[in-house]
Amino acid sequence: MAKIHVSTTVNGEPTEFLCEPQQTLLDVLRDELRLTGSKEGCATGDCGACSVTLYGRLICSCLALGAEAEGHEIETIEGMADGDSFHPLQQKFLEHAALQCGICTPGFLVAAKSLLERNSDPSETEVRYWLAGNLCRCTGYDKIIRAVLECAADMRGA
Amino acid sequence: MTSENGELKWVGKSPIRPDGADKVTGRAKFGADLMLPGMLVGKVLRSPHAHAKIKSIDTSKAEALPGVKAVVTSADMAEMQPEWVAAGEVQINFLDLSNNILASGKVLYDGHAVAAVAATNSAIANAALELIEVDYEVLPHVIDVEEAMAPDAPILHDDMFTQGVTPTPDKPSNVFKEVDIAVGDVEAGFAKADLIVERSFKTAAVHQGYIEPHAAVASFSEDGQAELWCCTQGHFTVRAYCAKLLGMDLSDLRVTASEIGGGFGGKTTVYLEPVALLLSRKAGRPVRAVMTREEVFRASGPTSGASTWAKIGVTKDGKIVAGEAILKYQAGAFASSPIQPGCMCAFAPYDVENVKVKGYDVVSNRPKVAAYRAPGAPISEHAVESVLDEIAKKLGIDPLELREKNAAKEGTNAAYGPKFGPIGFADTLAAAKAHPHYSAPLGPNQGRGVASGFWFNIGGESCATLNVGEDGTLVLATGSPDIGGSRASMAIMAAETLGIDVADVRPIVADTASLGYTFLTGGSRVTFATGMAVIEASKQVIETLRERAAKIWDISIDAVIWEDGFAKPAGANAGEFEPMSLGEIAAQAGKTGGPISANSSINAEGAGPGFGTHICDVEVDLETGAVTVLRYTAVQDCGKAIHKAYVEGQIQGGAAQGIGWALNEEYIYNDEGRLDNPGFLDYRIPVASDLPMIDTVIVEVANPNHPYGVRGVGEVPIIPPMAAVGNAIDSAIGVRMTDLPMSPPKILAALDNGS
Amino acid sequence: MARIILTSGLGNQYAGGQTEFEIEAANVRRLIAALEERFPGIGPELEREMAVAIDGEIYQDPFLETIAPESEVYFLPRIGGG
Amino acid sequence: MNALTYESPGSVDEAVKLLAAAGSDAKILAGGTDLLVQLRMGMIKPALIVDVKNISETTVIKEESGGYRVGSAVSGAELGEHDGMNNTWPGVVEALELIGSTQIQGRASMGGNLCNASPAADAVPAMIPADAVCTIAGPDGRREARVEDIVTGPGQTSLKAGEMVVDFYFPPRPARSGDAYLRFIPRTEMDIAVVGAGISLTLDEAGVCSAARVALGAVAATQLVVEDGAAALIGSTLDDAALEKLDAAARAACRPIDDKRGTIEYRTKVAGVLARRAAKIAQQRAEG
Repeated sequence: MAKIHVSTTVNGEPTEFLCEPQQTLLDVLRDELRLTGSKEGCATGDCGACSVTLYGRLICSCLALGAEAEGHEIETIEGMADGDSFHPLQQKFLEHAALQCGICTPGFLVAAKSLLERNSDPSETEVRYWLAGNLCRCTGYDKIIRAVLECAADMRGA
Repeated sequence: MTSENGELKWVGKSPIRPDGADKVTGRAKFGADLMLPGMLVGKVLRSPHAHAKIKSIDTSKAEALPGVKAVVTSADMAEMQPEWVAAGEVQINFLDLSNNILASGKVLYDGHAVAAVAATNSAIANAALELIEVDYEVLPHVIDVEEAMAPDAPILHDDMFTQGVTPTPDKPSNVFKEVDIAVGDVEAGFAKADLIVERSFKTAAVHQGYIEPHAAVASFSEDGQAELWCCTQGHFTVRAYCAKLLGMDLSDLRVTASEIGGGFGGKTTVYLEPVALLLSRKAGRPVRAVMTREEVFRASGPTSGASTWAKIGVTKDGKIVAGEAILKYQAGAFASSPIQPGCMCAFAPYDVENVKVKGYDVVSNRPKVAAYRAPGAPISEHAVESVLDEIAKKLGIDPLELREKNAAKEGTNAAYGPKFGPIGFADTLAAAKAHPHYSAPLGPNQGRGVASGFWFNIGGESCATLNVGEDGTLVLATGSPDIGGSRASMAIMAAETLGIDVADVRPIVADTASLGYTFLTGGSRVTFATGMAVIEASKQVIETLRERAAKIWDISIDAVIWEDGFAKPAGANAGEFEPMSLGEIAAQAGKTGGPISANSSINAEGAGPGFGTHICDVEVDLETGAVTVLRYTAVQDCGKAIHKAYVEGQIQGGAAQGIGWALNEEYIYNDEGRLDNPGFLDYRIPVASDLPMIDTVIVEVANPNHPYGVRGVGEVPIIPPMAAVGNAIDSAIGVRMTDLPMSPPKILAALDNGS
Repeated sequence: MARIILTSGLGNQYAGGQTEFEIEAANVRRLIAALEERFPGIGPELEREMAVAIDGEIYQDPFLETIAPESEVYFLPRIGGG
Repeated sequence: MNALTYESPGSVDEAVKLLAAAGSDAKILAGGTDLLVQLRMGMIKPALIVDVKNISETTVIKEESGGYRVGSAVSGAELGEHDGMNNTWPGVVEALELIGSTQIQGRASMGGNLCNASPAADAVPAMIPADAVCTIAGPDGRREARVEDIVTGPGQTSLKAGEMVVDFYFPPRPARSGDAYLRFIPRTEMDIAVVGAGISLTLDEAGVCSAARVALGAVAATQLVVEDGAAALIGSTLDDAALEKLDAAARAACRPIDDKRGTIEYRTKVAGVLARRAAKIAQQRAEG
């Protein structure tokens, strides 16, 4: 099994790695790059815990091959805070207690960020549908949805 | 404990959780996130059959594969005797536990672990699994609980003779035990009834559905000591079970609870942990084992599916005169389901003189059940709350008023026997009735349902250590894994008791070598029981701080009071010295007797029972049977909310799980007895777009046994939703759904049949 | 004499169907010993599986809890949770 | 252990060469949302994966003769952002956008949805009423085929070894036309269709239906074209009687199975319901 050499950009940093052809992007992030903030909840694209953006699109990193990252940009939860300050969504999630166990939180944050970049004024329904691929078993979603809506409002006002 | 004017400074507020930053940045280390040098990948071979004899297992080819470092089967485990230990309501028999970890002699369900390998990478581990040759003799299987009880059913265990019947039968059966609860005389009670309603129900087996699959990393050293990291609700429980299964001393096994990605009861037992240890011992290297989602569904505990029947008699003014129920719970492949609490909870919210409940604990070819939020209670209370709804309709009484007429109060003999202390059930009913939701108008094909729920809540053994740093900040160690923000609650209670800033308390979860035994995180016990240990340790620290201040001031300790985070001279010495802060005293600790710390070890008794009442609005699509939950309100007596936002979150999460149980979640088995939906695609937990906001109303009737009045919170909210949703559907379309989940095909069929 | 109430299952199995007794015992340990004397075999089962409620207060690990002469003592299955 | 190779060719010709050389051991990777699950589950063990997302033909949308040519690997998210396709064939766009979550939308493609050949594919029963035609490239050159002729059974297509779908052509929409796709799932998101219904229709100036195409998904081994359903609509103003005939025709066409996602009875009944509802939406769109 010859490994594939991949040159990519992860959270703004030029990054190279070797991966096996069948290795998913999630496996590469976690096992090769040691970025364990992206979680494996299902490995079938049904839970969203491994959400990242690849070429600017929100995807499940369990459903992409590591090799596909060649020449593209990847953004993960580890790149969300700006130096020592939280992204407004991270701050809002903390203030709103929008997490309990926290396993789904990185995926929700990455997905919510992707939403607000496209739609600065989403309705509750739009937020719920955009995040429908991110499963949370602890919160009943209430506080997560509120945190995203309030963050959007704050960011619009800012 | 409170400030001078008696107001609470931190309790009831919602400060940002101390572990929050790591959780929103991806830094938090969950079960599968730990990596050790030289670590191997552990994987488990599982049975493709629902029921089969293992004639032989040949692991030689797998062992010969380059990169494979260890292969284990049940032969590698310590020999177990049938020994029962109490483990909450789902008892554990070590022989069964051992056989569930790695099958011995027979496989009893699709997904039952048979062997495991450790290899240098996952591709080699997978290849090794394929090289293990297991010769099975497939046996007839049984999945459904009623079919498992039939006289001609395939028998899972030749040595299972139904307990709880006299004389003990001489023929083996799949009924592990029968349970009876009886108060008063139900026949006499029914004779006094003006109206009797009875109905049968079926509820599906449902999984806890935590998003983090089970994971364990084990590292054995040559001298027989081992370390284990895993996502668990109770690392002391893990230590106890693993040490027993591997024949180790407790002191040789150090278990660290990683961050845990949800549990809901499902991470109160062991699956991979002993396997990872066995593999590491054999391979001489660290081993990490992580379940796939498919393995989680096939082989970790769901809760029981059940067949239930409830019969209630009332007078025409709505007083319940008798209640009877028959409950048949799936235990999974090994004995012991939550049938006991199911029986005890069925009529518990109500003041009923005559109650009779019969329960059956039944094995079948399904994974062994594990605890799930208020184990057993949602199933039995669903039956009772649904029948009560029918009674309210038939009598023309408002369903909340019917409940108010019969609600248990302080001094009521609970349907399971003893008297209730102060409880807040009636308060939840009154709050629900007064809520604007209850009187909001409904549109066409919409309906509203209400239901209530009861859970005991528990206390138990907990330890806490509080270490005061020389700068006046504190580290608070407990042994309770934090699933839903409990570290925040612990810090709040310590800060409140000490009168200091909550940010000055850094709560951590200590490993099993660093703190005394602490029972697991479950049963809504942590804020109550571990909280009491924290308060106790805080009080001890206050005593020490007073003593040190007295030394510094050279006055008697009796002349020093602790108030709002300061030592103050009192009595004859009042005003003589400037008050000293905790930090000022801590800075001089070395001179006044050494470091300041306290350790509290308690067995907390006196948990306060919890009650909740939910209101649910639905709309039914008459042409497709689809149900939309339009509005949801959950009212609950929490005693005292320590961290308000996380209390609300517990209630919202429990309600959402109950709605999933009501509408779409189920284990689907095919004709071969294989699980047909072992993934989040077809095991349908609610997604964000399925739910409305879940409004919460926190009622606070203090539990007199806790310094701040805490009851448990987490269990109760999963109990009412199934009946609340069913009652709302009935209100919308005039059809009583008796078979859970109330999925669109069933609703459409029921509409078509007009039943 | 305290009033002692067993579950009907235990009553059927060990006490010929009887579930209520008047027994004098200073604490739970002595009460279980007294029951074991009357109904051999019941003691270990009570210790292993049962919590008690003394005057409405549930004790999951009962042992030395005191029982007053007029107390009402229920034996109940132990409860855990999720 | 199989030796898997990953290739990411820059042209259709290169891709076809790779596919032809590997024969049945090769799999095409577009969005990967089905392929990677199958790979992970061990359902397939290919020797070669050909990623077609570095080929411009398969990844762009362009206007052509008043219609649109959509690359087979264009993701749902990209299609959903394309004004031209949204205005012309909203039913097709909404069908592709119904597949999975936002995350799946970032990857899932019409080419993948078609070639995976699931009876429950969402995009296919919307493409069929739109009269979509796909370009197929293979060792023997290029050919065109109607979308409805591709799927031959669950997991099976009429594509020959070494062939790949390059793009789809959606013709210009006739005046006073509209299309719509509806599916039923137990939740609001994240499920596989239990039933899907796609309809495209044209109205005359009086509002009478002059042309219609009706397709159903998840109710047979392949997507169904319901001629009787179309006939029920043509000549009507989609009055209750016509819709009832459409409902009956849809039900009559169904040959579903019982499985974990739905029963025969349920699928049949809901097929009629969705056909009716989709027809009404298409009518509204046609009326502008």
